[in-house]
Amino acid sequence: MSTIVIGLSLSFLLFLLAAGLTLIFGMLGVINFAHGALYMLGAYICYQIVQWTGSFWIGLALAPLVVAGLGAAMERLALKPVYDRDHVYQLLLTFGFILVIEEAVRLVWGLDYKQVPTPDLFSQPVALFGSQIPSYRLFIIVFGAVVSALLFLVIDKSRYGMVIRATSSDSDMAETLGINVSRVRTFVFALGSGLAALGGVVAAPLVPIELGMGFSVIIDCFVVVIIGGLGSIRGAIFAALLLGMARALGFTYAAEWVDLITFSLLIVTLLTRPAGLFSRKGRAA
Amino acid sequence: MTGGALRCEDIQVAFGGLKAVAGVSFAFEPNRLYGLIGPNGAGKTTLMNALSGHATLSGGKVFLDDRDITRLPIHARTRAGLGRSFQITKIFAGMTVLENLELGAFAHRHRVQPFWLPAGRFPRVREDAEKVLEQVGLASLAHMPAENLSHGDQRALEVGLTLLSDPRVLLLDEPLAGVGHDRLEQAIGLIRRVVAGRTVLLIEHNMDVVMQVSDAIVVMVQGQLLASGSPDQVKANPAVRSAYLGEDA
Amino acid sequence: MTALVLKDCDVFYGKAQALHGASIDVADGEVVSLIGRNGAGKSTLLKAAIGLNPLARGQRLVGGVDASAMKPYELGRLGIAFVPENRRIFPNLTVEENLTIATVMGRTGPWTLKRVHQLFPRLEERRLSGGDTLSGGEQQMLAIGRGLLTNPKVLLLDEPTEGLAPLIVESLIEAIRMINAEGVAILLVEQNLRVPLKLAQRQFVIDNGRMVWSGTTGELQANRERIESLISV
Amino acid sequence: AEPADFHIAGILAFSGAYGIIGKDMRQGVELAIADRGGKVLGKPIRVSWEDDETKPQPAVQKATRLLAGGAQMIFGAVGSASTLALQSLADQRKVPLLVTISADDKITRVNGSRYTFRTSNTLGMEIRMSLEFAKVRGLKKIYGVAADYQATRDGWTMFQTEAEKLGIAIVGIDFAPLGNRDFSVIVDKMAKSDADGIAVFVTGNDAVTFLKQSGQVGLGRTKVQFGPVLQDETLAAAVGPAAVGVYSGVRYHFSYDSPANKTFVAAYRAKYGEFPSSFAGEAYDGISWWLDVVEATKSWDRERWVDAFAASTRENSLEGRKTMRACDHQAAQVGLWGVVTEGQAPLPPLTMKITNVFEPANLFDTCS
Amino acid sequence: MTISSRLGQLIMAAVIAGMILVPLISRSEESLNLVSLILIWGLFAVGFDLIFGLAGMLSFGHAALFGAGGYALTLLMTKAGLGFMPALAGAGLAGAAFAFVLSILALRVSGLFFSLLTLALAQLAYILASTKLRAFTGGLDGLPGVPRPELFGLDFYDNRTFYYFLIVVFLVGLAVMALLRASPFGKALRAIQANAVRADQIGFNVQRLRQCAFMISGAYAGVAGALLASLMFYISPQMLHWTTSGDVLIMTLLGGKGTLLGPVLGVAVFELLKEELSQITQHWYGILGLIFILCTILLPSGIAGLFAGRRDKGDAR
Ligand SMILES: Nc1ncnc2c1ncn2[C@@H]1O[C@H](COP(=O)(O)OP(=O)(O)OP(=O)(O)O)[C@@H](O)[C@H]1O
Ligand SMILES: Nc1ncnc2c1ncn2[C@@H]1O[C@H](COP(=O)(O)OP(=O)(O)OP(=O)(O)O)[C@@H](O)[C@H]1O
Ligand SMILES: [Mg+2]
Ligand SMILES: [Mg+2]
Repeated sequence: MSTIVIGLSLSFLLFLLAAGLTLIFGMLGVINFAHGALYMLGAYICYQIVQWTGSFWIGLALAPLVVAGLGAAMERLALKPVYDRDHVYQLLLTFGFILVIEEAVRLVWGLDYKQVPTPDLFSQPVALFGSQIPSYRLFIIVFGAVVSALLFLVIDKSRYGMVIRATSSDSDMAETLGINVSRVRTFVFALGSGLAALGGVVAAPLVPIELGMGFSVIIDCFVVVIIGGLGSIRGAIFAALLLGMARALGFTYAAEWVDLITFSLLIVTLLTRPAGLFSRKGRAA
Repeated sequence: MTGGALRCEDIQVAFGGLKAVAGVSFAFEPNRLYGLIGPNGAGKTTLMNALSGHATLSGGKVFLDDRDITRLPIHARTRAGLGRSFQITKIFAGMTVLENLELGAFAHRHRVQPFWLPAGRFPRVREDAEKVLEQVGLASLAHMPAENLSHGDQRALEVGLTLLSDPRVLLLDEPLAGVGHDRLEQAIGLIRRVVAGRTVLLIEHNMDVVMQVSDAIVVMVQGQLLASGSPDQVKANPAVRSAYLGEDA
Repeated sequence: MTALVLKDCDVFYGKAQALHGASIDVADGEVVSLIGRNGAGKSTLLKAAIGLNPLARGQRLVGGVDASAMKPYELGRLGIAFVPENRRIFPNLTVEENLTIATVMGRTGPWTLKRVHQLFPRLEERRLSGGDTLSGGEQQMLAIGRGLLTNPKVLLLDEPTEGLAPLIVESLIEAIRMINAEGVAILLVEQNLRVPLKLAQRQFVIDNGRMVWSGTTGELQANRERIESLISV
Repeated sequence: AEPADFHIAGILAFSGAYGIIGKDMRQGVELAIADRGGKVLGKPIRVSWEDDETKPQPAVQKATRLLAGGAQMIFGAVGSASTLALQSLADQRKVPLLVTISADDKITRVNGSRYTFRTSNTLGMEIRMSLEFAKVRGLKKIYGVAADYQATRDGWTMFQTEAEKLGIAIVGIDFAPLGNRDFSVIVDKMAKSDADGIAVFVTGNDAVTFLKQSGQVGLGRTKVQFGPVLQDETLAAAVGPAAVGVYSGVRYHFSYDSPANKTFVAAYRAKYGEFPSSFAGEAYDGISWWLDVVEATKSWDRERWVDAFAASTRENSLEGRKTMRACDHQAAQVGLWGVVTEGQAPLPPLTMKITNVFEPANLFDTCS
Repeated sequence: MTISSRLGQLIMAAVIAGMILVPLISRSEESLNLVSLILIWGLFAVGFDLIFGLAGMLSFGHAALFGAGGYALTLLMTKAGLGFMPALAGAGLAGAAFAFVLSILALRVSGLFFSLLTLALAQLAYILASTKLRAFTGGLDGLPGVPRPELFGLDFYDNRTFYYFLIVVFLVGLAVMALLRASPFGKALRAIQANAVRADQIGFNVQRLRQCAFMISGAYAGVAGALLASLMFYISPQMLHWTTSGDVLIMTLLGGKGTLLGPVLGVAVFELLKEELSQITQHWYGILGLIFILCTILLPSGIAGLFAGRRDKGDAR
């Protein structure tokens, strides 16, 4: 039982990490390699806010906003001029972002480890199913569920989502329908960046805060995004659950095989449903 | 050259719950031009996709000259003599019109693409391409990047690419759509000329043209054959009139 | 009052000039048609009207007001609707979403989802299918329906009958008459001359990016041979 | 002809997983050089610092370049993988390689590299310390977690064998992927087990992650957490309060009571305004020893330096007496063991307190 | 091809030739090392661009092919006792063979999914190499002591001699690639990138062509990986990590994809920048990032675009 609860917490953590990536990927067609760097930045800014105010919750509220603002600026200044070009050039661009963000973090906070303590409210474990479950994990489950539900409603179900998807596939046509495409794009990139930072903030009490932290999560994020089907929030939720549970079970019975399990799962998915679990096929001719 | 015989047996193509083609059997006899007509969404393109290998069949068989080609991949069908054009234009963007056509010629002339000589050293390929360029009326645009062509010119290139494989059975999906009023006569002329000695299946909504060029007409409605016969027979068929042509046709 | 005016417009693709000082005007409640051979610049002119092709020189007036510098989305909100030649359906939206997206900018009027469904019953049957699974003709219906749902003041139609079955063409012609009767100005590009001759009050002929003739439909019919010689090879 | 200066190729990690370590080591080395007036053999000492990004490939690449430019020796690297990679380059080019941090036992081995010397701890001796600690502490049942990495796996095997010989039961072991970010399932298994000791054979980021997450269920309240390189002041700062009470081997500590160390700590604090980390201390200690030996040879012949260093003993090292073993070029030395405690200013808020000092005889196999 | 773009090619070739020959003039060992690296990575990038720039297949699995070559050389020489040249050929074969295996799985999908699947497969190979296959790969610590050639009684442990050897291999590789790209085979690959459905329809065996290209590209990667291991005397699974695939992609994009010499130029600029910037400033990392960003915005078709009169024809949108 406790494995399931822990598995759920792993799942929703994974979802929070990957949500921003899948959003930007699916909605703008941009593979944002800088996602991990924005995640790291979120954690660092949260650390700074905790230093100033002593409150994790203010960090949780503000850090994503700050990073979203930065995302908006990045989109306006750098991404906007290259939308019309082959998508692969965006890889070079987002790769550049990583280096610049990392350099900035190094300049501001230096190389040494930072830490964000578990918020007091959730610092004690709770007894559940014969295990001591960290209450912060329970918080992650609830918070992750709320965020995923919100995103699902906004992106997959609402008019905004429709507008965003239309913009991503044919921006010129969308524009003739009265949609301010450049604003939509900025908004999506900002939202995606903010979500990346949100992931960083939520993970901050669990992991060391250091320069490499973003780099190490990016592959996990990709796995979730791929299994779920690019850009599908529903898919990302499902994939995160699948993966979280698989990892929890993996750690229980064969910890050293966990990474292999993860990638095998990914490969099996791609071979059976190449476009991810929640994908739809168009026509070829 | 003689056209091939194309036969389909109980072809079915389904997309989820939708039966786009629901059991079509028909034998296309060699050296005849068949007009395929029917309302929008009747399954004409899908039937053509089934014949050319672009759709996955949920049932049925396709024969070319009595050879079962149901499982043959697309390129192999082309090599076996089956050519087609697409309703939604598919050309090689980023290359000039001439390069587009040269590629068609390379694909046709070489089973294994030569990798030991520069592509410029194949004069016959160039000749083939230039001949078709002339035929479809794009000679003056030979060096224009294909994606910069106007819609109508792209449609012409689309047909040109199909001709290069010199198919015995030719499937044409609305080749005349988008072709300018002024060029229509010329295009009909082209069709008349190239169909000689081939078996042709032509989808077209311009009734004047279809009635004029077809030896026989096949009518599809809701995934099934509604009628077939000579143009006059079909024109007179009341079921066809109400489903497709309208009363004043 | 003129709904839409393009005056002395130059348009370039890279270095190549596609329009040379072309002018056209559509009055309120009028149907105007633009004809010319393949590659003459018809689509280019429509795209210039909706702002997708920037004007290197010249003016665009909407309802008498200068809109030369406006972006496509501003023109769209002003009530100009565009039905493009290659349909440009949003592949990742369902059929119904492809229609409702036209309503997000908030223009209301006589056109509703229901009415579009009446015009093209096929679209109702395929409501929940992905936009990119439709047949060519169905996509054409969808593109037209989408344009109508913006409840435009000016409707730009680029070869709207391409790929449509004869019966549907008839109902489309009826629909265009009806829309026009409701006061919408229409700029129509068609290859099939039958349609513009039926519908349009005035005709413009373009060749090589230049307007070479304009006049009423009656005048066109009177001078048909001369005009056909203008636009054929 | 004598070269114009004594050129050292300093290959350290200034970015990547161990990026934080490079800076401290550099400070230690620069203090050591300043202490001797910046000279050896009468020539100025010049160090070219290069960042290997904690990866072997750049390490080799940059060292190759510096050696091509005439460097007389290599100092570094940080990560064991980088160091192992540098070894074959050093042998190839016949230049000395001085290691003061990488702990993989393979680096110094009998009949190993003639040109490589290590003045700092080996992982093996730190694992022995863990064992000694388990014994002294009277632990009965141990649950372990180790990184899925050759050196830690070998270390664990040795630990398990020796522990079982001592009558300590091993009730569980999990090998977690290197760079693992979630230990919660493993922590849960540990919490449910009846172990009284938790042996943590991971280090760096993984150690921080483990302790943060085990802290959230209060694992340390009922069981003793310890490991060979589990904590120091830097890592404890990253863990936060949950680090208190965790035991770990300590490579070097500023509180160690020796005259040389007192002087060094004072000088270091005066220069950099902080306590020297174990990386700074080990680097200072190693390079000072090496330069003294080089000075004593009065020669520019690298072979002479190598021979001399292989036979040297340093009586007044920061950690007392250190002996360079000619058989494997590993410095035999005492082993420090400590626990994380809350520190009073000017000490860091979380600071190691040395609880045990183990004698070299218990930590090193004899070699011939 | 226009006259001006041909001139551009010439200038570009001259620039690269100049760069490669610098060590002859400067006699500095440092530039020797740098240029050796450029030659090896250049070979890798040239092979990579065959499928990326021409066929439009973005492989994120090239790290595995690169690593496979490196390990093949190392193991063939140290364990099987082969000579250097046979082992180098073996490395090329290993790269091609590994590409073949990858292609069986990855070519079932196309576009972005191809990239993702190759990424996943290569990461799997990386994880296996660094954990489960320690006995062969040395685990994360890698294997030091990768040998160099012993040919014609020359001392290839001398960096200069090895550099001459690299030049020969590089030029042969470049010439072969130039021919491949200009041949009908190369044209067919471009066609596949431009419109795979149409290419299939006119009779190209698209899957087969893709597979061939992938294997050729794999052979280049394998040889380059082997040479790098030999240059460094060292190999580790780090070579198989996805970041290696990322590096070669970045270099290719920087230089200009879809051109013969662009990728080489990209490699050279990338390595030079890294080398020079890191000597000038501690903040080279961030500056490099800024340069990438500016290059993307200002140079629509990479550095090679500066030399070409117009957009490379194969560089389709
Ligand atoms: N890949 C697909 N997925 C789902 N539905 C499809 C797919 N391809 C075709 N359809 C549906 O099958 C039906 C038949 O389509 P098809 O393209 O064959 O029509 P058509 O007869 O060619 O019509 P048109 O004259 O408009 O081109 C249409 O309703 C279409 O929406
Ligand atoms: N994206 C583009 N880039 C460069 N040139 C273009 C582009 N689009 C069109 N052109 C050129 O502009 C000219 C006018 O094209 P346009 O599409 O306006 O023609 P059209 O009159 O609509 O023809 P059709 O009847 O074939 O649709 C043509 O010469 C065409 O080649
Ligand atoms: Mg059709
Ligand atoms: Mg047009």
